[in-house]
Amino acid sequence: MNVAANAKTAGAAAPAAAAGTDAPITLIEAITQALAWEMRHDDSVVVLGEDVGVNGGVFRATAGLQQRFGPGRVLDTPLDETTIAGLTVGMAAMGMKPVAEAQFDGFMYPMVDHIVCHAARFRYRTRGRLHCPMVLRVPWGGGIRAPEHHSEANEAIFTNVPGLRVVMPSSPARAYGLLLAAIREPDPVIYFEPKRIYRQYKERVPDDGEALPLDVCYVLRDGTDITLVTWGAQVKETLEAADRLAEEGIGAEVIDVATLRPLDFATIAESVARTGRCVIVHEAPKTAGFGAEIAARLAEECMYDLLAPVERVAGYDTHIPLFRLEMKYLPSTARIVEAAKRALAAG
Amino acid sequence: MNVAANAKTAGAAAPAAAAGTDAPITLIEAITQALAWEMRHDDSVVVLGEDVGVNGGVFRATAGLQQRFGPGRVLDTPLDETTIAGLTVGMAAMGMKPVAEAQFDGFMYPMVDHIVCHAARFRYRTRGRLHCPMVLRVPWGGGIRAPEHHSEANEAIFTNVPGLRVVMPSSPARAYGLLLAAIREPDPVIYFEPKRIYRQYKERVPDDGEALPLDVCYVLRDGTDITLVTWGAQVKETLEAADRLAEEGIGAEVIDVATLRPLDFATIAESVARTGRCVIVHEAPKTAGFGAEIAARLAEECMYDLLAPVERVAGYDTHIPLFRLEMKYLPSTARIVEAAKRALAAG
Amino acid sequence: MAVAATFEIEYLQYLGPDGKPVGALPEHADPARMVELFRQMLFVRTFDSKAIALQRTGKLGTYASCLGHEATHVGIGAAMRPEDVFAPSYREYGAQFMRGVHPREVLMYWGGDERGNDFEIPRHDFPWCVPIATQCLHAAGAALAFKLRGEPRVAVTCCGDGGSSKTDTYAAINSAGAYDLPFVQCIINNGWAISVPRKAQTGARTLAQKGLAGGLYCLQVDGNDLFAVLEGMRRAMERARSGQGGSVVEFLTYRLHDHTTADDARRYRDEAEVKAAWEREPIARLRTWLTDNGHWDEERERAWAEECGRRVDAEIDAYLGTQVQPVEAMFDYLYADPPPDLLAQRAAAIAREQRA
Amino acid sequence: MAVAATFEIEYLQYLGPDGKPVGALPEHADPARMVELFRQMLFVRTFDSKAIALQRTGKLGTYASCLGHEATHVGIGAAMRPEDVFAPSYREYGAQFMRGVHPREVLMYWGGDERGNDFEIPRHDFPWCVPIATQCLHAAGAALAFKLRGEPRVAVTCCGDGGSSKTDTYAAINSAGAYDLPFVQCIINNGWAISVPRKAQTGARTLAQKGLAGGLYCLQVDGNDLFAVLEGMRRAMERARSGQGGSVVEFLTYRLHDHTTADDARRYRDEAEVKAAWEREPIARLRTWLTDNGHWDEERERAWAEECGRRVDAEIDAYLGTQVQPVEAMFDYLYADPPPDLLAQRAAAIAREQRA
Ligand SMILES: Cc1ncc(C[n+]2csc(CCOP(=O)(O)OP(=O)(O)O)c2C)c(N)n1
Ligand SMILES: Cc1ncc(C[n+]2csc(CCOP(=O)(O)OP(=O)(O)O)c2C)c(N)n1
Ligand SMILES: [Mg+2]
Ligand SMILES: [Mg+2]
Repeated sequence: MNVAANAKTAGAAAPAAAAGTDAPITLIEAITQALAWEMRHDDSVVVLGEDVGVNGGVFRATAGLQQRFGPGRVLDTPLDETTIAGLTVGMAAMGMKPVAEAQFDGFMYPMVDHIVCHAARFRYRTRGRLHCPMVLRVPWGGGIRAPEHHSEANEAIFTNVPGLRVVMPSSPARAYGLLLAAIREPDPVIYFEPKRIYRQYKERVPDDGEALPLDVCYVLRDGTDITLVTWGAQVKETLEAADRLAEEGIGAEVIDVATLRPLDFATIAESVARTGRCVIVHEAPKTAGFGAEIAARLAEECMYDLLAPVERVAGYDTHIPLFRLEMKYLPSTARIVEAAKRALAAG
Repeated sequence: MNVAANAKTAGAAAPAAAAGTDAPITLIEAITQALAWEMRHDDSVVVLGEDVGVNGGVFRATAGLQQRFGPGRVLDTPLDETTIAGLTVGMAAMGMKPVAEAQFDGFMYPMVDHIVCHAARFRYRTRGRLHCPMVLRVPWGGGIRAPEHHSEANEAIFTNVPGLRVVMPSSPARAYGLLLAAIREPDPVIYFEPKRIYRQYKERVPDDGEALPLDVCYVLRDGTDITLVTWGAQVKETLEAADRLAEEGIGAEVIDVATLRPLDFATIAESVARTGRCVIVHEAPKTAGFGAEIAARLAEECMYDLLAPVERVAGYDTHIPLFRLEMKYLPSTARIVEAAKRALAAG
Repeated sequence: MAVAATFEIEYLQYLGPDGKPVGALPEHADPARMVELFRQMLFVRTFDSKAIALQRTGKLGTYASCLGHEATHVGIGAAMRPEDVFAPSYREYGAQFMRGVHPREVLMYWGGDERGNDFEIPRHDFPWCVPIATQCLHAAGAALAFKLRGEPRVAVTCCGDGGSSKTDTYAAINSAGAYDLPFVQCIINNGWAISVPRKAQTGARTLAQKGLAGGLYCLQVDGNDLFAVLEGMRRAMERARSGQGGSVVEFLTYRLHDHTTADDARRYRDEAEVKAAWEREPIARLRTWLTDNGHWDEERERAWAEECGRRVDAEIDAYLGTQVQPVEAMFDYLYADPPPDLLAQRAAAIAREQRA
Repeated sequence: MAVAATFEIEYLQYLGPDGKPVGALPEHADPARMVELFRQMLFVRTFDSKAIALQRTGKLGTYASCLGHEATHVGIGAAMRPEDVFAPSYREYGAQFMRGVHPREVLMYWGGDERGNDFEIPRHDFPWCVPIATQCLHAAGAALAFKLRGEPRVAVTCCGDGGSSKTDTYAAINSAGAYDLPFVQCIINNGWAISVPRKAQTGARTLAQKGLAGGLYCLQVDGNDLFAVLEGMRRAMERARSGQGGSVVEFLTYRLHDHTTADDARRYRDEAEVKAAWEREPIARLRTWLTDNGHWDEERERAWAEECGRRVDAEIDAYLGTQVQPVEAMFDYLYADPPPDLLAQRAAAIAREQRA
């Protein structure tokens, strides 16, 4: 395959920033913008995955990057996720900063072995001699009327794994800042992209190379009556639920977890200390989803603050169905409102 | 490879039960006994894995089975876990009941894809036309002074996956009864074997083919002051902690979860309703371990019963170290007692 | 120089792109059968174009076309017996129709309804498989089951040129060799894996030679030549059925359509290449041979095309007429014996529906 | 019959099991170098037997012996340059010693201490790798990094006969071919994967031919013949360094010991086979040739054996003298920037230690 003999040359030969227009962009455009920024500023950043090259990725996240940075910086891989994961680990251990793409959430399972056994352990295993500064980008979640295995919320596979960071942005600005942070992070990061909101709305995201911290939750809306905690695409329904509650005079604080591992529990705890009530919303199946960890921390550390039982509004404990039924699987705004009202009525 | 052309013949030619001695046996002997029973009574049961044949498995779980049932019932596989998982799914879909072995917990990650994408979905995907009656046996957990990747508590990888059952026995009798149930179960079962207690003690396990229910928690000890919930090898330390607490006049109820998915939360809730206090003990890293799910359920459904914050005593959020340090990683009896006392002092 | 091993991989082609024989036809070539299979190929193409049209009008989800693969797909299906098992990827409708799968089932699957996988016939075939090449290992597992039970059945599976890079394909090939299984791995090399061309997948000169890694019988055939497809499959199936073990057959064909209806191949593929591929496509080729030899004519083609249209339309109507599954369908097929918590969620979901 | 592709895999052997040349020796064979490498082989064997003894007396954990693999391991190490990268499995100490790894580091690793992986030299080599064959893909990734950065370095990796079945090995081979990487896959065929014999792993006649699946250069060599090992590695390394792409080299050797000290090979392996294998083992073979040609004698052997004993004992002492890491070591190397919750656990663990 035609990969450039010298990535440095290819990088240097690339045209300067096409950015600076300052027009509002979508979440996925923010991802492209972050990749391009970091590739311009760090020669060791390399993008790899299936169809990420001339095709620009099936979602267009890498659109134009191979044209701009050359085939030595943006590599199509053979069709094998084990291959992608293993090559990525090897490249990272040799000092590159690979940003790999899993084409869809449902295709990342063959990557688990290399991520859990190696990416997450190189630093630990070698006492810091080698480490693994890689990012795995994963278009994540349901609701886009896609075929089977294109709609999975499988973040819980990684949240119990030491050595990883697990991130999920839910706005264009956070997508940009968190992806920059993920690439710069010296340890491996799984970067889930809520594909349902890839193009939900646009906002202005200055292409200034400013990263966001990788370990904080974002309070998207202040409120004193109840805390709604969520991440990923469900931020949409959760904010809608907050709107509906506001119509009834109920002030819901909305927290976007954004980084699941390590969890910034302090921000959640501080909110619940004020509101006394908490609804956790996520798309993944309820049982042993990451919402359980947040509820568990509340049970351990905030019991005396809680005025009502914690509520989880989540995917059902079954597979997300094919698209004729999928919207009945995903937590709806109505379900969130219901749960919030239950919590408000209790205690 | 020399596999018998006709498994039925091979099975029929095997000698009758070698059992009936009624001598006390260890947990791992109970596993062998269950495999042998079911192979004698069901021709469609086939054992496969690395070194399970003439060698009888690296832990001797399948000792003597190939000699007894022939190479058409007990198959060594090529050295590839993807292969084992994929073959197992295919065999199960064709009506066999394969019992596959992952040689160690740390080697099961390449199996995740076939288990999550296929074993757990054949029934769902085909509306019941095909299903996947398989068992994956996994020697699990730390504390045996083994090399790297031989000591992992990775059950949380599967507890969020719909369509699976996840089981972990902690006594010879439960190992026998739950393995029989797992093999008879028409849906896929991940059967984790706490290897640290494979040979911890012996008990009489009648070889009567009696399965145990796959969806109940076991109350190992009654108590009214506090509920200790655990599973797997940590049952050992948890019972020891209960002993120590008893010495101080504290009655600790000890629950062995045994089946993690589906969880029999009713048994736990009923106990906590009486004791008002709960310590969850597990070997896996704390954050987003399966203990979180139990704590979450308590926060949702038992908040008004709780007199003290829930406690989790778990592995640290780092990898289990190599064996010079591993016992400092695993939750000790002392840590459980400490947590229990904190819970008793609170509220 | 000492030699550890030598290998030779044969290439089969009987009919050139122009529809003229390049040499003697295979012994088994029977004109009546070729007509029957040609009709089947035409049926598949009719189905395919109507399915694409359905998607374009919003009545189907993403759909993977089989345009250009008709000889390969129909030939694979034709080589199998009902009791054999087929583990397809997601485009081999031609093979599936030969096995009894209803076109409406294909449409239901791509229409977002799991019931498409509940084939009325054949009950034991594997469903469509989206995670690339994982089905290959299931087929190997099925072949192992057949061998252990002493059943004279063969497991046939397909993957693409892209899928030949997938580690599962290697695992299937290797275990088929290790256990000497009645297993046929079809590698349908249509030149592209979405935007990635065949040559970027591997340094191997042929994809057939993937089979050498497992010691299987390897063969490369012109997948646009139905004679070659049938002969290649005949050899592989006979070997499997007679206990001579597994095979890898590479079919050289071309994906004339976009990867799926969600794809736009113009982004990455030269129109000239597609144009050239149309010169090699399987239907015109076989039509020429059949016509040249007096087995087919325009009149028969016109009549059959109409019949195909009618049959496909009836299937489309059946598809469009299905009701969406009730909400409880997502709970009902998860476990044989659903746990109480799941039943509680099911009840809540039903209640929610009734309220809505 | 049209032929799609043909392949031939060469077999290299220069010294027969009896230590007599079977033909002309390779051009590059240099007696002084052979003596040096022979001494290295003896050192490795001394180390190995003392490590086993340590384990038997409870001073080491499970240990994987390299008995019988000395020519293969030392030859692989000898073929590499310091700036190349080595991705071993878990037994190739001979290769690692050539690269600078200290015997005490081997002992620390098997003694349950992560610091064994913190090689003083070479800093960039991959650590031991327990999940079989996963290291092969890391080596391919390293080779890809070298190629992208234009560095004239080669990535060399080893797996066993068992490991050649692992899908990761195929993935490494295939990507090395797809990207034309400076990559050498050594397959060390020692006849057994724990209890599973080579023939049960695959139907492939040679393991070298696994490389055909990725279009790599394939070679089979007598792994107990240091001449053959060196010549095979020379070819593979030169190809890699000169941009001709990757290779698969199969080394035919034999595992003379149990799989590890936790294994008992008598359960599954015929003693007669082991006895026959001792007739082919690499050290006696090379000793005969060196002695026959006046490059070695009993006196030198005795002196060097003593020296080996002294050196290994010193390493053992260094190993036995290390303190266990403090409890915080399990937290300190997880993240470059550890999160607060982890630091809290660390503090609690330290406090617990101090109380105990
Ligand atoms: C494991 C996995 N990874 C990625 C995908 C996304 N994907 C669907 S089809 C395809 C290309 C397949 O190409 P090929 O195997 O040549 O088959 P073709 O579609 O050409 O018939 C890809 C990458 C997938 N379905 N499964
Ligand atoms: C993924 C994985 N599965 C299983 C094992 C357990 N295991 C350790 S060594 C071994 C056999 C390896 O045989 P081979 O590849 O021939 O290498 P050898 O030990 O003979 O050098 C097995 C099965 C492992 N380490 N990793
Ligand atoms: Mg293709
Ligand atoms: Mg071996």
